This record gives sequence, C-alpha cells and structure tokens, in this order.
Amino acid sequence: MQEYSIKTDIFEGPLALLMHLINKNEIDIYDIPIAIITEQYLNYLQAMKEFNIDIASDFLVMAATLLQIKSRMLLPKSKPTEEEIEEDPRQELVDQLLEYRQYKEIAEKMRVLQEQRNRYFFRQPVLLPKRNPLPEGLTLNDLINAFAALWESTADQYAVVTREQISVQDKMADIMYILHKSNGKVDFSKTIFRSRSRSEVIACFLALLELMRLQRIKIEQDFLYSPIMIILRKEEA
Amino acid sequence: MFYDHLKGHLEALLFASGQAISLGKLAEILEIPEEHVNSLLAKLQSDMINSERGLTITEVAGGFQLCTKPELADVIEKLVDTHEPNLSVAAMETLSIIAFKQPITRQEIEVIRGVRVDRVLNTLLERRLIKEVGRKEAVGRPILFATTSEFLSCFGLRSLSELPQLSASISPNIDE
Amino acid sequence: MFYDHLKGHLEALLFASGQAISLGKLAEILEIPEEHVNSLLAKLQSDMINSERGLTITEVAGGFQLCTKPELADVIEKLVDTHEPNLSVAAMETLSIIAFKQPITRQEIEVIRGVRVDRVLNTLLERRLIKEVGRKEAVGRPILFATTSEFLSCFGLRSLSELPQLSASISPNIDE
Repeated sequence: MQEYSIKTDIFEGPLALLMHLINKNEIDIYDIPIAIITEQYLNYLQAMKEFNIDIASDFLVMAATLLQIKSRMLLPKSKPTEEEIEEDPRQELVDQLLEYRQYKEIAEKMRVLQEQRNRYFFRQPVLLPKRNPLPEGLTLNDLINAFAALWESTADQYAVVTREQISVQDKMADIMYILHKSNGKVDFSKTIFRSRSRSEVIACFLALLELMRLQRIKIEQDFLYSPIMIILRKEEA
Repeated sequence: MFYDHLKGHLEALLFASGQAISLGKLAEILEIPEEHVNSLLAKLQSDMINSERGLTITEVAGGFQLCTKPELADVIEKLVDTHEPNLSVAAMETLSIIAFKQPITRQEIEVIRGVRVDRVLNTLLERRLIKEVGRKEAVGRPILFATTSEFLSCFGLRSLSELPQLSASISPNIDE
Repeated sequence: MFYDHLKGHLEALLFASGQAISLGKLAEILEIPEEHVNSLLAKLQSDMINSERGLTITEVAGGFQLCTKPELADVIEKLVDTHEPNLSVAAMETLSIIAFKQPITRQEIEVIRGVRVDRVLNTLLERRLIKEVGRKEAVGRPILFATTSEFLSCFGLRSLSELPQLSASISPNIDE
C-alpha cells in the first residue's frame, strides 16, 4: 500500500505518468515506441484498478488517445500525396509532452528559488493607528446638495408607494389620531401630511365624509375659503 | 568576547520574533548560559546607541524586544496609511441625513437611503464626523448618531443652528 | 556623507514597515532624492555585511525589505515557523505555467497539464500567489489568471523578467 500512495503522488495526471514511462525506458521523446508505452500505460491503469483507486477520467481519455495513435501507426501508410507529407500520428502527443516537460522543469527551478527565499525571515509590520485627516474643502452647499439628491430620489419612491397605499381607511385613522392629539379640533390642511399628493387629498376628503356619516366628527367653516376645521364629536372626546 | 559571533544571531532572533523573547528562550536557542545572553544583549544594545542605527532593544514583561528608537517616532509615523481625504457619495449622503435629522438611528437612515449603512457609519465614526449620543427609547434600544464638533469645523459652521431647516419636508413623521 | 545621519531613520523605517517599501515612498518620507536613498540603502546594506549583524536588506517587487541573513535560517527556525507549507508539485507546475503564459484561463492550463486544475487554482488564489485579472474575449468569457506581487516576493523576484529561463533545448514544435 505504501508504494501505491507514492505512485499516485507522482502521477497525478496522465502526462506525468507518460513522462515517467518515457524516462524509465530511456525513450527518445521524438520517437516514442507507441505500442510499448501504450501497454505500460494500460498496465498502470490496471494496477490502479486492482488497488481500487478511482481512475480520473483524464487517464482514460489519454488511454483512448494512445490506442488511437497505435492503431493509426499500424495502418498501411498511404503514398504521400504531392501536397504534404503525412503527419506523424504521434506529433500532437509529443508536442504536448514537450510543453509539459518544459513547465515541469521550470517548476523544479521555482522550488529551488522558494527554498532559497525561505531562508530569509521577515517580520510583521508594526501596528500603527490609521491616520484620519478631516475632509477638506467641504461647504454647507455640499451637505444640502447631498440631502436634496436623496430627497428627490426618496420622493419618487413615496409617490409610487402612496398612490397604492394611502387608503381611505388609513386616512380615517390618521384623522382620528390627530384629533385626539389636538384636543378634538384640527385644521383640515393639517390632516394631509404624508405625501401631500393629489391622491392623499382625495383619500382625506373621502375619509372625512365617511367619518361624518359615522357621526364621529363634524366640520366647521367660518366663511368661504377660511380654514375648514374638523371637530371631534363630544361622545368621542 | 567569547560569544561575540552570536551577536548577529541574537539580532536576527529578536527581529524575526516580533514579540518579546525571554532570556531563557534565547539561552536555549543560542545554547549558551543565560548570563552570557545578558551580556550579549547589553553589547547589542550599546552598538545600537550609535546615531546611525535606528533600532534599540527594550525589556518588557516576558523578555526582550527589538523596536525602533523612540526619537524616530515622527519619521515612523509618516509610514502610517492615510485615509483617502474625500468622502464618498454614500458617506456624504449619510452624513447629510444625520446632520439634518440628528439624533437618528441606523435603521432610520436605512429607511431613507434604502440601503444598509453599517460600513458607511463606521467610516464616518472613524473619521470623527459623527458620534454615538445615546440610545433611542424604542424596541431594541437602537444607538442614536449625531454630528461632532469636527463635523462643524469641516463644513465651516459655527454651530448646528447654521444648518437650514430641511428636516420637516422630508419627514413623514406624524409626531411632528 | 551628506545624509549619513538618516541611516538610522532608514533602518527604523524598514523595520517598522515589515513589508517592502518602494524607493519613492522612502524618498518621500526621508525628504531626500531617490538616488540618495539608493546610496543610503547601499551603505546600510554594507554595514550589515559585518558578521556581528544578523539582518540584511533584500530587494523584491515593490521595493526594499529588512530580513534576517539567510545563513542564520537554522537558528531562526528554532524560534519561529512562519513559512507556509510548501506548494505541492501540482500547484508549483500550475503556478509555473501561469507565470510564463499569463494572463491565462483555467482551460488553457488544463490543456498543458492534462488534468483538471480547479482545486489547485483555489489553493493558489487563497495563498494570493495568483489573482483574477479579467475575462478572455472568447466563448463563455472565461476568467484570466495572472501572478501577484506576493508571488514575486514569495520567490524573491524583483520582476517577472527574473523568472528562470525556459530551457533552450526544448523547442515547443519539431517542425520549427
């Protein structure tokens, strides 16, 4: 079991395994004896299977590739056409292995670099409090503009919401609440305080009419265009 | 002296440690008796007195520690990260809400801005433009925020009374 | 020389910073021209060559950094174990590919290594040796990865041009 764990460490991919087989057999990478390599590769997969190791699909794809190359190598060579020399079926694999080998070598050099670097020890920075200079060049106008920008954006939100939400029922509750807080008498205009939108005014009128019908309030107006006063009926006060 | 070749070791150990190291620990690592560590420390210390050196050794609880010379504090302080001096739009908007509607809770600000403001509030607190001024008598007793005197001087105001009365218009509050 | 009285300042700054400080930042804090900072650094460095000193200065991406002398590593290791665990073979290979072919997508790395690299990429991202730098203008707009400045300082490199050379014997293509 010891041995297999070492092996899986080394061959974490099909290319790593192929590189190992090529090195072990001292094979010229530019002229891989594909039949031998394929056999050894498949044997390795077989061994993995016997140890009940899950074989990653990458290994199986490579096995299929090797078998395909092998079969193409076995086919009788057709006469090369005048345009091009027939490509070696191994070419793509060789290119891939060469590139992979290049980075394997780099990785080794990088490891040496890192080991060298690990001989230097650094220290944590001294903890210094962050400095917080006050912002400069601000004026009251900046503050008001920021607030105004918000006001506009929230006003839009309210407009959308209130049309839906200010119901006559709500307005009736509002009016009763304000009357109780104002000793039973209040200016009609004071009952419109939510969005001051047309819909609130309408809801407010309808609420007043409903409250009058229910005999909860009465209305007084001294003269035309003078403030409309809403008065709580005695039995409610 | 005998152990002078270990002075560099000692310096490196103090440097890499970061925290204070005890005499015992130093003696153990350098494999020399504690009294010799003591005299090595004294030598290292006296080498550092030279004005061309920037470090010194302090003895604190638990042992010895390398640190910068106290007279260089002004220079070291220049290393400190400085916050970006400008306020972000989010910070500015939040600050304006607090300015005009103070004292105000985080939740109330969030209703107006429509977004969470935890981080913006932290920035404003760190920058001393706002402060906590108590708790609201409401469910959860949320913290109330208000502007500071730094806020006033930042905006060139003598007092909060110089702020225009904008609060009523935005407030959908029945109690007012 | 002229600025020798600032040698201690420089030492203290490098100490306090912990990380690398750029020449520009040092010049700004010390209020002297960069070329004088350079010569001060050289002097400080040569003072430290003395065997009774335990520290030295290294130049990495981003500037200059104070650290213990490499020959003292064995002693320091008795005290601290600050180094992160070594990278696996898979991580080192993947990192090498990214270093040389950056910016590069996961899929492109997988073609070269012949295996999936999702987990390895996560490890490298967590250790901040690589970062996402955008998306490739290709189907699926895959994420592009590149190395970070932490990568450079982890390997003691001043810039990517100091990476080990690809061996000349290997030409990527026989036909060429």
